[in-house]
Amino acid sequence: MFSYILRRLGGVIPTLFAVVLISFLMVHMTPGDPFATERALPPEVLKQLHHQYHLDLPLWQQFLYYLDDLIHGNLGYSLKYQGQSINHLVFPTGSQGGFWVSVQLGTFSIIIAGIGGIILDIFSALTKDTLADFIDHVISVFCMLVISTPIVVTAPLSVLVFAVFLHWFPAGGWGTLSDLVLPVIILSLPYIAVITQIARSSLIEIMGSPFIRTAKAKGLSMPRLVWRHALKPAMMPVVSLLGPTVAGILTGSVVIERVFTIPGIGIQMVQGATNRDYNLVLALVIIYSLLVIVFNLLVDIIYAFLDPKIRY
Amino acid sequence: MNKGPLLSIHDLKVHFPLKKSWPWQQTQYVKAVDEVSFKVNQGEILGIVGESGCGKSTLIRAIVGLVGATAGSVIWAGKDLTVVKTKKTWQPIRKNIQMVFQDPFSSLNPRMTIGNIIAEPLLVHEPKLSVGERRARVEQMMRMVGLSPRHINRYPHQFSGGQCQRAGIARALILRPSILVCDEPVSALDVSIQAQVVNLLKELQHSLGLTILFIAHNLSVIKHISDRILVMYLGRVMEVGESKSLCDHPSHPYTKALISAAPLPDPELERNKRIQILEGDLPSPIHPPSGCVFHTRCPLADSNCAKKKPELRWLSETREVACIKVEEKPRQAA
Amino acid sequence: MEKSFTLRQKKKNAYFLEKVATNSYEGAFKGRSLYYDAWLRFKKNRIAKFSLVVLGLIIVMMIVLPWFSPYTYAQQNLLEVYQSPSAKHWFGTDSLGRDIFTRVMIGGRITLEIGFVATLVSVVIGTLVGATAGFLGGNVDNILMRIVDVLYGLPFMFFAILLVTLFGRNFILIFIAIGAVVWLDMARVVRGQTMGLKNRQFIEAAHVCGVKERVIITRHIIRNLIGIIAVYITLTVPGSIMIAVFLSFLGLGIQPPMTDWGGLISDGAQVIAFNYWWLLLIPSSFLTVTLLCFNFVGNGLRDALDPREQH
Amino acid sequence: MSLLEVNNLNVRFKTNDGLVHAINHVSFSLDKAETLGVVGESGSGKSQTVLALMGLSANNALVSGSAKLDGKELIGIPTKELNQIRGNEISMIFQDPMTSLNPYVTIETQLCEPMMVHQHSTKAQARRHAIDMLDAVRIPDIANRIKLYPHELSGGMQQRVMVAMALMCKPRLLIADEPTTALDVTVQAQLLKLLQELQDEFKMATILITHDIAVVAGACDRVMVMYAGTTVESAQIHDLFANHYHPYTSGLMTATPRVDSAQTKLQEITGEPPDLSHLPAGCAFSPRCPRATDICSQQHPVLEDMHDQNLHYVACFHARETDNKETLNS
Repeated sequence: MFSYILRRLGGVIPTLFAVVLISFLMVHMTPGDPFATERALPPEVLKQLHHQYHLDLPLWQQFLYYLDDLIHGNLGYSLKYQGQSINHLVFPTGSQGGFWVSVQLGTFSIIIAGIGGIILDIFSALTKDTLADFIDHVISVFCMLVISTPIVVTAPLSVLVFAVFLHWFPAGGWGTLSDLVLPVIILSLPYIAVITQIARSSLIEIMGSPFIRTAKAKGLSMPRLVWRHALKPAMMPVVSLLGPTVAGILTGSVVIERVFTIPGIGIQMVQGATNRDYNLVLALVIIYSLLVIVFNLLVDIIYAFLDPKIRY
Repeated sequence: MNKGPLLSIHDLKVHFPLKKSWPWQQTQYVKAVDEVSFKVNQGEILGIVGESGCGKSTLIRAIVGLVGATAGSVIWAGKDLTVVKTKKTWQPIRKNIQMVFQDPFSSLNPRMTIGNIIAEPLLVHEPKLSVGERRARVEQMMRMVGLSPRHINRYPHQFSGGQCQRAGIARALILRPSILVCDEPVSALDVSIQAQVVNLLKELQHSLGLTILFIAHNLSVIKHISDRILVMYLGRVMEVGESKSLCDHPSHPYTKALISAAPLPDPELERNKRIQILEGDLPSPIHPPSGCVFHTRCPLADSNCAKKKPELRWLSETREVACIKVEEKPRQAA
Repeated sequence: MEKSFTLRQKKKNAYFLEKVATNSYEGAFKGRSLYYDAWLRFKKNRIAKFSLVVLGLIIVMMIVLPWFSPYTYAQQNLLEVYQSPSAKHWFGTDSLGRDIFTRVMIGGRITLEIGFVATLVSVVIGTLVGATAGFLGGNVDNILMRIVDVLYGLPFMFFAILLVTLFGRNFILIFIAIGAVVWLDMARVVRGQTMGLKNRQFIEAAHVCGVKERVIITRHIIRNLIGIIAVYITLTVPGSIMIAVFLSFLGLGIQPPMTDWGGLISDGAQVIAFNYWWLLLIPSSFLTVTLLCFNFVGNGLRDALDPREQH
Repeated sequence: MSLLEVNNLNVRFKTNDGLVHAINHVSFSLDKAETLGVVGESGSGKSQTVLALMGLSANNALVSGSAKLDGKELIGIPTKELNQIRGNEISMIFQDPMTSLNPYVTIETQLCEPMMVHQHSTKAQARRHAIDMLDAVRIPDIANRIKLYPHELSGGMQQRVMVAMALMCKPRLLIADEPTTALDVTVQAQLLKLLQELQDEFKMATILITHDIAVVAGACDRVMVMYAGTTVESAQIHDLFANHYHPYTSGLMTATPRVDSAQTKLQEITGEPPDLSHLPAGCAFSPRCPRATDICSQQHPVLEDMHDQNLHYVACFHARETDNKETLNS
């Protein structure tokens, strides 16, 4: 097991390196000078700036400088807000927003998606082909509907219904618990549906497997059967789905932050993109990738722990 | 029927490398087939019997070229099949060595009609045939294996397992090969259907003068169909002999155990016979036991068995055995 | 005695075959291929059939209706801003007095185009990579799948945003960004199926018959892959549309005044506080109905091709 | 009074292609400590019969009829009541040990479960008993193996674990559904011997299901032959092998190759088993039967006792006519 974790860790480093390299190259291959913006700067100032940002060096040396900065936790300087370090934007002092806001939003959503999905799938799978068949049907239709409605639609729609018409929740902002409700539910909704669908078919398959028949033949009660024998194997596909779910929720959080005006890094990403603030977008891409990669690694390790057949 | 060997296999080895978890580890090999030598005579049915994991499937896959041999040779018509590399030189060999597979459903492409499946070898080897001629050949073949030619446009899922196996046999025989290799063709079938297929193969062997290599894990089936039997254990040959004499008077302790374990459909005999129970499990083919691979489970084994690999040696004119504990003369009495 | 008995049995056998042949309840000797069976099953699925019809209607609408509209998508009329739906403007107007009906139709064209083209690109790349990896196996498979795994572990949407940041909003870039995301799924699925097929004995049988590698791929592998590829095409189109809509919503997609559904929804979302509901609801409903239909058709196809899933 | 009485058991499956008649009017009884062999080819309903007894039929099955264990009805009772019987008074071993054991749960937990559920024993008690049982099924090195997962054992060992698990609560009836089909012959011999020894030791009745009539010959007291969901013949073991009256039974005997016979040609049964959703009118075996006459394709034969005392039942219109000839031939 230790060797397995080590090997997976070894796999993460080249991936991360590739991410940094590719995005760095993309940024630096773009034609044009980042400082050649609206007003022309005097040549000596430009030279001074170029020197400050190592832009006068060959590309590979620039990359090494960048890498060195990254390793020391320095994300570089914003081009739009000149002189401001990106660290300061992403990890602001005090609770003004940034990285931790986005992480909170994502974490809550993942938890809700996981719990909601598993509960719905158990109801759905166990009522299939029984007298309470309608529960399965309702859940299936719900899933289909939710999966087919992008977050881009549900987020503004929920504001329209629950904030503008009903005044149940605030239309935006961050800080209080009621601020959290709509964004977290809307963000987790599609993943509740995806998890339900996957887990439902997996649970149905497991419930029909020979080893469940054996357990039934031992005279186990239904709750014990599901809890002790069926749930763990049925959840394995869900665990392997968690990686893509995290990536999806992080992506979705960009939309959510925009619609609900939540001061996370998603909104900075969009602003950076519209302002063509390369350095900021580059830094945020690296942060997001790091989050996804680390989470995928965790998921892999959890999977290996859960599956007795994986013994490295 | 002894017209000399048609196919001879010398010291054939098939080893599969195992996946390494670290690059600096030494590669380990699964020794699926290890130093196997035997001859197949013209016009005979040679049965190869052994339990799962004994390498019998790998052995015949190496013979037909589906699996590369690690060492050794397979000589057919003066050519060594293990060194034939190019497609061109393979084609005439392919035409003469055909194969029937174990799973009747999986061995037929579910998207093709039975007619097209049976005709496929013709497309490759006799591309000049007209559509009508090809159809006539297919229909004739279908009749020969007991399928109604009226079903030529049906798909495999519209047939039963036994019928699919007949189609598999038709496909293998449409080129009129001289050697037919059968990989457990009846193990997926019910007893009544199994008897049909076994009889069909025997009849076809008679009427077409085929040489058949027949694999099964069921010794009773093997005994019924084959002229000679080869017994394998853990990638090695234990005993080779004439079918009837081998089953009635086995020499090798493993053959004895196999025969005693085969249940008899007769309550009196079955209850009174002495079963040679083999203790323990099959050893791993990655680290086979030293010396004789069977010594860990052999009732006769002593310290010598673990030291030296027993060679396959002639016991009598028709019997070869790989065991140092067996005396020269098999007891031919009874 | 024994001989006569076997003869009798032979006769019986022949008789039996004839009897089975004549009694066959599946309509005589016509072969029914698995694809035909699947089509029959699909036709029995009412939701999927209905969705297919609705989808056809939507596509025809998008193509035909803009020709008959008296407005163009960019035509502004500052005297008629924020008009709710009426006889004159079926779907109302927006902040610049543009006719929403025309814009929804034109935007739909763009959205569907993006969906189909991106799917086509991803199917070609995904199938090639997946089939190659699955069929060749070994090191080729290892390398290709390592690449796919690495790409899979990345939040691709953010790279798409980076791309747009660097090169500006560009139609082709959007295709590339979307294609890059969706081909991975395709490649994985096709590889898995190919590996499964490769282990089936009919492939071994074809090798033993001396069938050429190229023919094995076309005759045996591709023919068995068509079903799963069809399913994935219908499921990839809505996936690509979702990504396109996402980018447009963030203002990183199509440039105004041209628009797509994502852009329209984004416009609508910005004014929800003022209760201009039609600006949000109408494009949203078109988008959702289209995606729903694609998903229903895709699931219907999958159930039809894989009868185990049913019941 | 016999331990198990099965009366007119029927199982139908609702499918898209109509009703599948998996079991039709099956009746049999089983005495204490008796071994009944059920023989038949795939689709003959032998497994479905016992699954119906255990309440394990698939969701789309319609089960009717009666099965009484010591006078207590098993068919149609609530799952809760059934759960007190299965695993406790009746237990079952399945065909493929690899898939029949839960790959995610240790052997120890799976073994202890029946005792903890039915006898409310503590984990420690159950574990002690589990170790005794593993010893009884002759698994070497038990202490080190009890914490393993099923895939870490060989097929033969897995099947022994299944047997140990089935015997945890000392059941009165053990049902073994093709317990050796997935195993090699030498392992099969080990396991059959073990089962016999355990049966003597635990004094339980056994139903042994198999497709191999030769397995039955060694292990059973009585045999029931099934074809297309019906019982075609049922008799004491020695009686059946000496005189079989049903042409299907004779066909099975002659079609089974034997390692000790000199004969090289197998007698085959022509044709194919019928489609269970389109059973032929009359006797299901009639299309393949060498003795079939008009009556066979029109009426269902019923099980009749051939001799008055020795309980040899046959369902064939021509059973008596061929009585002498068959006896002479075999």
